[in-house]
Amino acid sequence: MASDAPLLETATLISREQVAPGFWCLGFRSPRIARAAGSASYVAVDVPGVFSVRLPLGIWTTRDDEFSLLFREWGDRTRRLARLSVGSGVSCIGPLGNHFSIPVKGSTALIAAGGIGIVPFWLLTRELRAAGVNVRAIVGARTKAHLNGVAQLREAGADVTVCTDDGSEGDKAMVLDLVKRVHAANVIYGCGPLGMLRALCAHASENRIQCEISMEETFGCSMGTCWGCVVPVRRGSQQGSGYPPSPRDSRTYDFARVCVDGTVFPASDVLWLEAYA
Amino acid sequence: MASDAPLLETATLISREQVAPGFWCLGFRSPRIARAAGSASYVAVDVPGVFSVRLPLGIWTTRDDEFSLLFREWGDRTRRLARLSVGSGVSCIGPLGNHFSIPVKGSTALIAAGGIGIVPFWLLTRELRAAGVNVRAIVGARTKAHLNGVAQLREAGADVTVCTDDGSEGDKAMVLDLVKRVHAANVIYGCGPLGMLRALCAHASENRIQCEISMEETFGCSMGTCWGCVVPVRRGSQQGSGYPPSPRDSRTYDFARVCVDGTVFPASDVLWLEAYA
Amino acid sequence: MSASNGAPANIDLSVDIGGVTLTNPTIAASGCYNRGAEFGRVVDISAYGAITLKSVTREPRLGNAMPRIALTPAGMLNAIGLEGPGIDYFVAHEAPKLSSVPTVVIASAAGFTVGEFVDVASAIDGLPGVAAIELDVSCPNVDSEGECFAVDPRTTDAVVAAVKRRVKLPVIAKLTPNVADIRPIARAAEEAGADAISLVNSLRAMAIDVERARPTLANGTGGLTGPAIRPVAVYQVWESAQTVRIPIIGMGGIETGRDALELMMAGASAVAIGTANFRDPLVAAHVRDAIAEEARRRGFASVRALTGLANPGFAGKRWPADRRPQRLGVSR
Amino acid sequence: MSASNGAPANIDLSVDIGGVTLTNPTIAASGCYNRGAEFGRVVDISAYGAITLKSVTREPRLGNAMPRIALTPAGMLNAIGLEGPGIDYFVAHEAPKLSSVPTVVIASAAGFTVGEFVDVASAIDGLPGVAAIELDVSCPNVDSEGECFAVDPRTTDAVVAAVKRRVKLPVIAKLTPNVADIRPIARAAEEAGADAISLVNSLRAMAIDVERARPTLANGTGGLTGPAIRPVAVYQVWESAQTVRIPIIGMGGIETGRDALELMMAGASAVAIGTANFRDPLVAAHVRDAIAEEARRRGFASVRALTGLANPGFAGKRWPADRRPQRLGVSR
Ligand SMILES: Cc1cc2nc3c(=O)[nH]c(=O)nc-3n(C[C@H](O)[C@H](O)[C@H](O)COP(=O)(O)OP(=O)(O)OC[C@H]3O[C@@H](n4cnc5c(N)ncnc54)[C@H](O)[C@@H]3O)c2cc1C
Ligand SMILES: Cc1cc2nc3c(=O)[nH]c(=O)nc-3n(C[C@H](O)[C@H](O)[C@H](O)COP(=O)(O)OP(=O)(O)OC[C@H]3O[C@@H](n4cnc5c(N)ncnc54)[C@H](O)[C@@H]3O)c2cc1C
Ligand SMILES: Cc1cc2nc3c(=O)[nH]c(=O)nc-3n(C[C@H](O)[C@H](O)[C@H](O)COP(=O)(O)O)c2cc1C
Ligand SMILES: Cc1cc2nc3c(=O)[nH]c(=O)nc-3n(C[C@H](O)[C@H](O)[C@H](O)COP(=O)(O)O)c2cc1C
Ligand code: FES
Ligand code: FES
Repeated sequence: MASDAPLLETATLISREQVAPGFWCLGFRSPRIARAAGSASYVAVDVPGVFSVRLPLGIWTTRDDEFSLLFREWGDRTRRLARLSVGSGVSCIGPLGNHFSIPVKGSTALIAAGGIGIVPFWLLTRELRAAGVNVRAIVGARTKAHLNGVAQLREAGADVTVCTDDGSEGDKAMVLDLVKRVHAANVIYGCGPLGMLRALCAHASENRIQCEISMEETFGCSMGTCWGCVVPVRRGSQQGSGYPPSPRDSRTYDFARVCVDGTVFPASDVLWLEAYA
Repeated sequence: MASDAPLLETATLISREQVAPGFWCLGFRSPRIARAAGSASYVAVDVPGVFSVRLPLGIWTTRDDEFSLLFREWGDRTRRLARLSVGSGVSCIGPLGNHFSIPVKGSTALIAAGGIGIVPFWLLTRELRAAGVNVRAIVGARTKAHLNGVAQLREAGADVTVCTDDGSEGDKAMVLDLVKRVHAANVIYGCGPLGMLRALCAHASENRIQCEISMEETFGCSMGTCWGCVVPVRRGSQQGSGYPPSPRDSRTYDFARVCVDGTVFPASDVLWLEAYA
Repeated sequence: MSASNGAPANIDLSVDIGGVTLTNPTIAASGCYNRGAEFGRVVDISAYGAITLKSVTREPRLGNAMPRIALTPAGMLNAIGLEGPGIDYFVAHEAPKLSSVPTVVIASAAGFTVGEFVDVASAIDGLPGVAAIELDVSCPNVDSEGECFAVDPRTTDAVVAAVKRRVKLPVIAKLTPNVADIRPIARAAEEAGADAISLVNSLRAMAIDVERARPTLANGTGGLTGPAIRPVAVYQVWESAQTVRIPIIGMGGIETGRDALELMMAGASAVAIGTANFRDPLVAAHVRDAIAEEARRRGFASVRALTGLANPGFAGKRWPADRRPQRLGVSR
Repeated sequence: MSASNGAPANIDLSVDIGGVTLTNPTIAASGCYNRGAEFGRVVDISAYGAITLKSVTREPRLGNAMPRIALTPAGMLNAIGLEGPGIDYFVAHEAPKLSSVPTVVIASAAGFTVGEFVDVASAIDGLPGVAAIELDVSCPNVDSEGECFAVDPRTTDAVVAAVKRRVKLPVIAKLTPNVADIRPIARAAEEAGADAISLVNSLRAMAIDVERARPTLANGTGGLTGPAIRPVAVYQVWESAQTVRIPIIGMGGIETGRDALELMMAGASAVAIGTANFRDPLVAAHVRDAIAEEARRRGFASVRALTGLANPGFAGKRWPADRRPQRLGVSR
């Protein structure tokens, strides 16, 4: 799950498409970042304009010197990013974060993606297919408009099943319902809302299936310096801080930084504390 | 110098031209404001994006349902405004401010414009010409690139002489030097840097020529409520606050709000205090 | 599902501030709206539940030299210096126009001594069209080396108690955020008999004009307002709401309905809007409608149920408005 | 006219902070840069004249639950909660790596009692590669009802004086902006023997997640930083610079060279940059070059001439660095 040093590069916006109301796909020319990206890689984008900390966004697709971002218009930074005109230069740091691990040839991998959580899986599917791994994917969303990127995932070689909470596209089901029906998977990869990830981890642990999830938190620095993006992990796990236990808080877990220790964590290392409630 | 109630209107950006490095001319469709504008009218523009107070900009030209703004890229708000894409809607309040007064038919008016201070004079020239007044104009700037709008002023009917501080265009002279050479003027109108306005007012007063200047200050509300944009005027002058004298500060002058009491003031009412130094 | 004014129907928008009923919880902040006549040229100012007048001093004041305004990231600095005509002129020339204001009017009194506050507040008390008096205790206190009244519980108490003894109208104490701990100040205002508190006033701040190597404002220092300070306002309303039972008017950086809801959920019963008027003259209507919509979304009959919703220590819910505490006596 | 690093040639960029010479006046702020290894992956961190380490406590600390970060207009909130390994682990595992940092290293000590400060500072004193110790006196003081040390001159004095008695390295007292008046606090730090002060730490603030009706940060309140607070930082540096003669490290919302010059002209001898690194990892180089360029534009041989340039009451100019005052004795 290691990764090389990230790069600071000015990416040029070369395409800009509103793929659904509130959802955007932006293409950038950024040769060094595009060529270094792997599964679950993300970029930290400096959105031009009044100050804000860099915006972390997963790398969706890459081709030669280009990468694309697929994102929802959440708030200030994504709104401003979506309104840049083609030709603008945008400072990016990337690729950041670790990668999903790739199983042996001939295995079957199951991808579980909730909504915009599909982003890390285009690159993963390509890597898995290149390694001779079969890829099944369950992609779910609240409603049809929130379901984006399915065609590209299929093109990359995944066998995709779709579901929505309201049945407006595919099965009317939750991602986990469909995941439970797949019995052949040797490894599960998850990304999406916390509730989904939590249930997925529980499922994987009950059924003793290897599982890795890509996590999210509000980032400050995106570089590992501010300790703002931590998640609790099993004490002693490889990605945790490894600091000695504190006499004050009778620590039962470590914190790991999503930005540089992750974003990918083995499901068995992630703790689901009250804080997530 | 009165004016009607201003309007709140969403103006559509229809053209966008960089007329010189750091200088922009933006065209807007905004029927109600465009048709109500008069000399020295300005609009208060809500620049989209992160919060800032409205940006006051003089109305440069109007035609039917359209008006244009001519501005320098000063800082945050003008930079953001200049980067909007054509088709954007921008909330404007206007026309704001009072107007220059128009002399009797057959008089000769002299316009003295420093740099971007040319803005109020296109509409004024049209009004003067329509009233049968001869219009001479001296337009000066630091250097050639800062000299914008001269052609349009000529088209509107002004007899324009140009000068620059460095001689890169027209005479190498200050606006006031050329103003002093014009003896035929019945009235002088000024807009530009404070130093120039101050000297102009002194000249007009010495030579007992009627003179009006359009002033500038940092605006807060642009509507007359915050008292942030005041300039000192002769006590008792029509545009001053008219408040009773204060025992504490032994007031020798009144304050007037540039945004609603002005922006146009008779030169004889404006006081040039230390604060301007 | 919408009333003609854009707010959802069937939601009770009214709030009570110290016995004064506002049709909705939005208030124009002092110094930013006058009596509404200027903004009334472009919008319907009756969208506001109330407007607060610019603070009036006893003597006329010329105010500060210019520049009085500087722009800062997501905010602005001002140093107006309480320019104004003084209370006599106000009573004679401006007060008579207040009856025609189409919403509740709160007057604001400022002073540099306790006596000045009392004189101004007494002169305001009983003027037709004025529903309450806000005391801008964030002014410097000339009796105490120019320190601001509202940085000290004792001087806050002194002003509020002295005014309360003299006036019949409800009194709102407007507090400053420039303190290490707002709680003792809020408590002092409550115990001195304030019918409500409002906060925050502007943050002490300044900007330097680097080109000229001198302060941008002629006055040197000024007050920071606008969205930049909203997190400070939320914090201080939150702390105050755990401390006092009287209603809180929350303000500081409100630009949208979401922002106003932050302050209400932190513990404010009403919200005041200042600087945001300088961007969006329709802000009151937008904020009012968003507050009503949030109440509807949560199934509340009244927007009052939003007050303190995010604040588990909110004191107001344990203290009905009709059982306001007696003055407990602060050392003066 | 430019040296290879982008700064104008022939300008002396060095500054002296309590006897420590920095090659230029930019410092990475505590808690935002660690020992530079992370940002060192993308930029050359030797652009900084110094870096300040994350504050170390005596005991290991898990820190706060998440979310620990929230975004605000032109700024951000954080509530990390001083997560860290404690001083023993720091000395054993992290300190040995400091000698390889390609710039001056300032360590930062935090504590909840005077004794903790002394223990941490003593353990740091003499570590190879550490040039000075910053005391994060903005922590809550558990001996005094959790009030922050730096809101009271007496507790500020207590910490600084106790540490000064025990350590040989220069001591920098880092002050909080959450006070009504910074001057007595700055004076107390100077009189207690601090070799420099740094300010401002973050502003107490909070945000509410309106959707969920609860504070956005798990910790409830947090610290506001970034450009939004710059006008507050400029003001407090300005006031402090009129009060103390020891050097001031100014910080709070510096994003550009112009911003840094605001703080220097207000009275800072050096500037620290925190949150802006989270946008622009090259910020130190940009700020350094802009400071040098401003000195050149004004015909100064040294950037030191910019300090206090806009501040007519600047005390530092009457007090040469080699004639630092003796402790005058504050009532404790
Ligand atoms: C490593 C990483 C990779 C990411 N990749 C992507 C991606 O590829 N595509 C994408 O669309 N997003 C992605 N995100 C999420 C994105 O960075 C955040 O949503 C970010 O907060 C958006 O910034 P903003 O300024 O637009 O909105 P903000 O102002 O930060 O948020 C606006 C509002 O939306 C809410 N909100 C923000 N993010 C979320 C969320 N994730 N879930 C629920 N509510 C939320 C906030 O609470 C707030 O109320 C990623 C995040 C991380 C950490
Ligand atoms: C009624 C009125 C009409 C105006 N009309 C025009 C117009 O038609 N065209 C135009 O270009 N400008 C005009 N201005 C000036 C313009 O509104 C200001 O320059 C404004 O400050 C620019 O905003 P900003 O946010 O881009 O820059 P700011 O962030 O406000 O300023 C950036 C920097 O430039 C400096 N600066 C700003 N304005 C000036 C100035 N006028 N002179 C010298 N230094 C300055 C500031 O000190 C600051 O350092 C007008 C101003 C008023 C009050
Ligand atoms: C230009 C201006 C003038 C102000 N004048 C006063 C005043 O006279 N009295 C007062 O109590 N508050 C005054 N204030 C403070 C506001 O009422 C309000 O408390 C502050 O601006 C914070 O709210 P905001 O961020 O919504 O503007 C003034 C604010 C501004 C911007
Ligand atoms: C994420 C984060 C963590 C911080 N941690 C510390 C700390 O441990 N000790 C300290 O003295 N200051 C800490 N600070 C405060 C900064 O050092 C600095 O004083 C403050 O952020 C203001 O500067 P800025 O606006 O440039 O960020 C922290 C700031 C941030 C943003
Ligand atoms: S975002 Fe700063 S450590 Fe992860
Ligand atoms: S800008 Fe507010 S009164 Fe003129």
